Amino acid sequence: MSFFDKLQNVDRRVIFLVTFLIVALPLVRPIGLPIPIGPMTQAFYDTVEKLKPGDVVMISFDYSAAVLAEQYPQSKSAIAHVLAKGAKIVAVCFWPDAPTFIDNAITDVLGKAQDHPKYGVDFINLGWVAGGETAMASFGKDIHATCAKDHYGKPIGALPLMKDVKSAKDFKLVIALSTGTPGYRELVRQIQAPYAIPLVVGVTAVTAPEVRPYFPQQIGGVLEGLAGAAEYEILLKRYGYVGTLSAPMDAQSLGHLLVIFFVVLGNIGFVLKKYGKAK
Amino acid sequence: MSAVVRRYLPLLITFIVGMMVIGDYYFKTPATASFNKMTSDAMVFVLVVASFAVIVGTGTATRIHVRNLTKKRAGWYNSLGLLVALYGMLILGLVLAEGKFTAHPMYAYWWTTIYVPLDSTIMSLLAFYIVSAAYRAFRVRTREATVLLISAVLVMLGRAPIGQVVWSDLGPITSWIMSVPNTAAMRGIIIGVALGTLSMSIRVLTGRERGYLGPGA
Amino acid sequence: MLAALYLTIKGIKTPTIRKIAGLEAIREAVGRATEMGRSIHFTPGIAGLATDTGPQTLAGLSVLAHVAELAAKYKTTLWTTIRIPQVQPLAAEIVRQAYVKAGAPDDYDPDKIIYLSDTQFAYASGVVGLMHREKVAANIMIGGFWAESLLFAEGAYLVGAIQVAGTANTSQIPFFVAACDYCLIGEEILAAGAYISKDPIQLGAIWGQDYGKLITIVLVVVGTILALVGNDFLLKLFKGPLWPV
Amino acid sequence: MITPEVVGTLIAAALTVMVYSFLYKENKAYRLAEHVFIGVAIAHGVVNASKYVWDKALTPIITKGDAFWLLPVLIGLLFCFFLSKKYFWIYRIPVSMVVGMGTGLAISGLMRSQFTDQIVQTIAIPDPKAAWYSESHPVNTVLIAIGVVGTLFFFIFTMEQKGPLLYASHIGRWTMMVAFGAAFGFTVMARISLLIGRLQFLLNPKAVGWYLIPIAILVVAVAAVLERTKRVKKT
Repeated sequence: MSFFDKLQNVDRRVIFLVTFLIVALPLVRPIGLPIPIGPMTQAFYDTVEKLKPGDVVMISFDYSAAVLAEQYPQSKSAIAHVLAKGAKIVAVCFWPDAPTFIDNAITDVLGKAQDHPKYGVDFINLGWVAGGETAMASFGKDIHATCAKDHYGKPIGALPLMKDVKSAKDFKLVIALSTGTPGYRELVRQIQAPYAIPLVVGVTAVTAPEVRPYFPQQIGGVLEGLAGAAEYEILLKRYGYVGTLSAPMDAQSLGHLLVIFFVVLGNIGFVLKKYGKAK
Repeated sequence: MSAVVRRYLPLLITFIVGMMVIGDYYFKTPATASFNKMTSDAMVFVLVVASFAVIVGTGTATRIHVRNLTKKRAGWYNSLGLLVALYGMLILGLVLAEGKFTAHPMYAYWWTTIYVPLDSTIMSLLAFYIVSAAYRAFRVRTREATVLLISAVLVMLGRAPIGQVVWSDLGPITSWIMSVPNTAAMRGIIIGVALGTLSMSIRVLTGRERGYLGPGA
Repeated sequence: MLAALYLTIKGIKTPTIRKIAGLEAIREAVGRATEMGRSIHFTPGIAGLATDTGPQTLAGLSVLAHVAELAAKYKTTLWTTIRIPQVQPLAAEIVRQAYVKAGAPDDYDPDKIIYLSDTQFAYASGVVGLMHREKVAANIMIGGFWAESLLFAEGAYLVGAIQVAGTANTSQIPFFVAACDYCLIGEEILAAGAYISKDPIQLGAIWGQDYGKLITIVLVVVGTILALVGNDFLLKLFKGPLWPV
Repeated sequence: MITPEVVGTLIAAALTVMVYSFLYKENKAYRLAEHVFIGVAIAHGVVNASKYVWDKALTPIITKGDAFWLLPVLIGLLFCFFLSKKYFWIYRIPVSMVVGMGTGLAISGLMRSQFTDQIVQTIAIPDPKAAWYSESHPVNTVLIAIGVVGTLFFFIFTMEQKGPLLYASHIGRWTMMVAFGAAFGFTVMARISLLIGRLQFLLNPKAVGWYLIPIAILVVAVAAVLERTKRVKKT
């Protein structure tokens, strides 16, 4: 086997091991690269920034355990930002896995969720509403009929926050944290379009290109994956928010470089071999 | 008689349910309030019906793995593991959960212990695969492949902090790729898929497309 | 679009359809599996029927009928894996009918149409495991796919399978383009049913869609020219009273 | 100290390592993890569905005596007819309901958000003061329109692709290739993030998971050596 062939045929186990090490390294020893702010994150931040104290925001958590790494940090920062503006949160999810993540995210921001004195006043966890897009449609129409109880089994009619919130018309903003179906597209169709409420989304990086055609009129801003979450954290520093994503973003940078390295490696072998044959 | 029912009843049901949902979307006036309420109930009705589909899946999965087990086919212990996990979690969630289902702490414990790590780990296998796939498949074979590759590399660099440390214009270039060619192509595809879905939906509602009923319908 | 559909149903015009290379490749894939004496894996994707991605699953199922018939004819084992519970019985019935049609009803084995849980990655791990254990020689994936697309494509590559894949989910197409031997892009899978069956109604619908696209193209061109000179007539028309608020 | 948390973390970490062992080779540990996962996932689906049926149908029946909700339960049970050969067709009744609702929903929202609103955004009035990389810059507006038109031409099936149509669909193909490249770049980003998430779990010094890493390396090493010796014997 010639040298060029070898360049084209590195054993996949070697690739796997190198990947593992390169990504693990910065997590143990962070580098601290500066993180510039992207325009989509800025747009997301600016939209949330327009909230006034007392406004009610719907946050929809539509992701599963598989993408916690990307969407959980987005969830935490979004909750912190909305609360810092003095606005109120109606948290809900249309994916079955997510009620626990809502609970965890609120606990991480405020220390307590269900037992917090402001529960039901400033924020509420409505838990999972089954039925995908259908559920979104009926949730938008009549919240109290769609989910009579919150995640913990309390009737929501008794909670002060829900007294003035009857349907999607009562929201000033919708934040969709979504991975797939149902997700931002269904929310655009069932909440944003019929009720004309501004919508911003936090998505995994995979979904980011698909979201673009909806910007800026249907969707007001996008957090794109872990990078989006990291940029958002930096913008939130002025509210005293402490971020945790600096080391992971270093790992991210090295990971990207590694992929590029392997692509280049494979192509060097490919091109040189082709060139050699031509001769 | 029976053959007619067999053939047309499902089509009729599809048509009625579909039209109700569409009507509900376009007519939201006080005059149609009772119709809107009825559609909401109908949607819940259908979702309750749909929930029972899990019976079919669970039934066939059980059948396959019980057979593996009784016939001691190769890997029968895997089938045993599957059945224990399946029925163990069912007992936890349905019998021992005191009507709280997934919110019961015992169920939540096993769910976070087994399901959450497996779900995210299997997804993270993709990180390794994507590196090897990039290495193996992204070669400059054709001009089109080259374009794909260059755009991928620019985006990867532009969306990582290190890229902008190296060259500060990478950020705006990535933004341009995202907001111009990407938006254009995605928009074209979205419009195309919208038309395709529309035409498929019309065919389904009018009974011209019966793939979903299985052949012979 | 409706007009075009009507015309074809009445038999006034039967449109022809351009060649879709990916579908032609299915025969080759099945043939190769037969030569090697190994099995085929098929998945109709993971999109639920009651969602807007449902048509992709239906498209997958119409390709399944084709694949199953070929497999029955060549007496090659076909594994079909299912994520959506409602799809399982449909797939089973489609495969059974295909075997009957090919004159080999006794070769049909319901245990080879497997429901592997409706959780995305449990399903994915099951598929990857199956591909390794059975050493499948052909892997055909037509339908709605999400993150598992690359897991399947790489998994099948590792066991040396020839792959035909197609999806309308834009974020996954690059992986199919890069990692599979043949790929159907976007709407091509929705046209697959018509392409295989040559059913005039379905062909007519494709024709209708093409007209929809042509109208869109005209609107975009005219609209852009108007927008460049600062005229928002068309824009207002679109935003206007056409839609409920 | 052995607490449920410690046991839980250990099991979770063990499962993580079992799955990663697949990267070396398909093996028994992975197979077991795979089957357990499928089992738990099927059960999770059933429990979630049960909760929905309980909340929406059975609770009204029990508390209000609302017999109407017996109907969907009975129709839902028709799914069981799938297992019958003779009465298979009955099973189509629930399926047709589900499909009817799905298509209805798809049509109603789709035309606006995925058709007209997309056209509206394409023909919006450009803003000459926008940044050069923004979609509302006049030059970019034109480029986007050309790209959209080209992509649409690519998906025209019933006309022979030749002459000007071929050029247009080529523009579409090229635009799509750039877009797919971007999608690939973003996916790399997402996948690396996921790995980071798992590594953060395994490498967390406060949790116990990292104990398992050296053990796993040892197991893989032993497996590799065993495989080598086997191969040597065979040859």
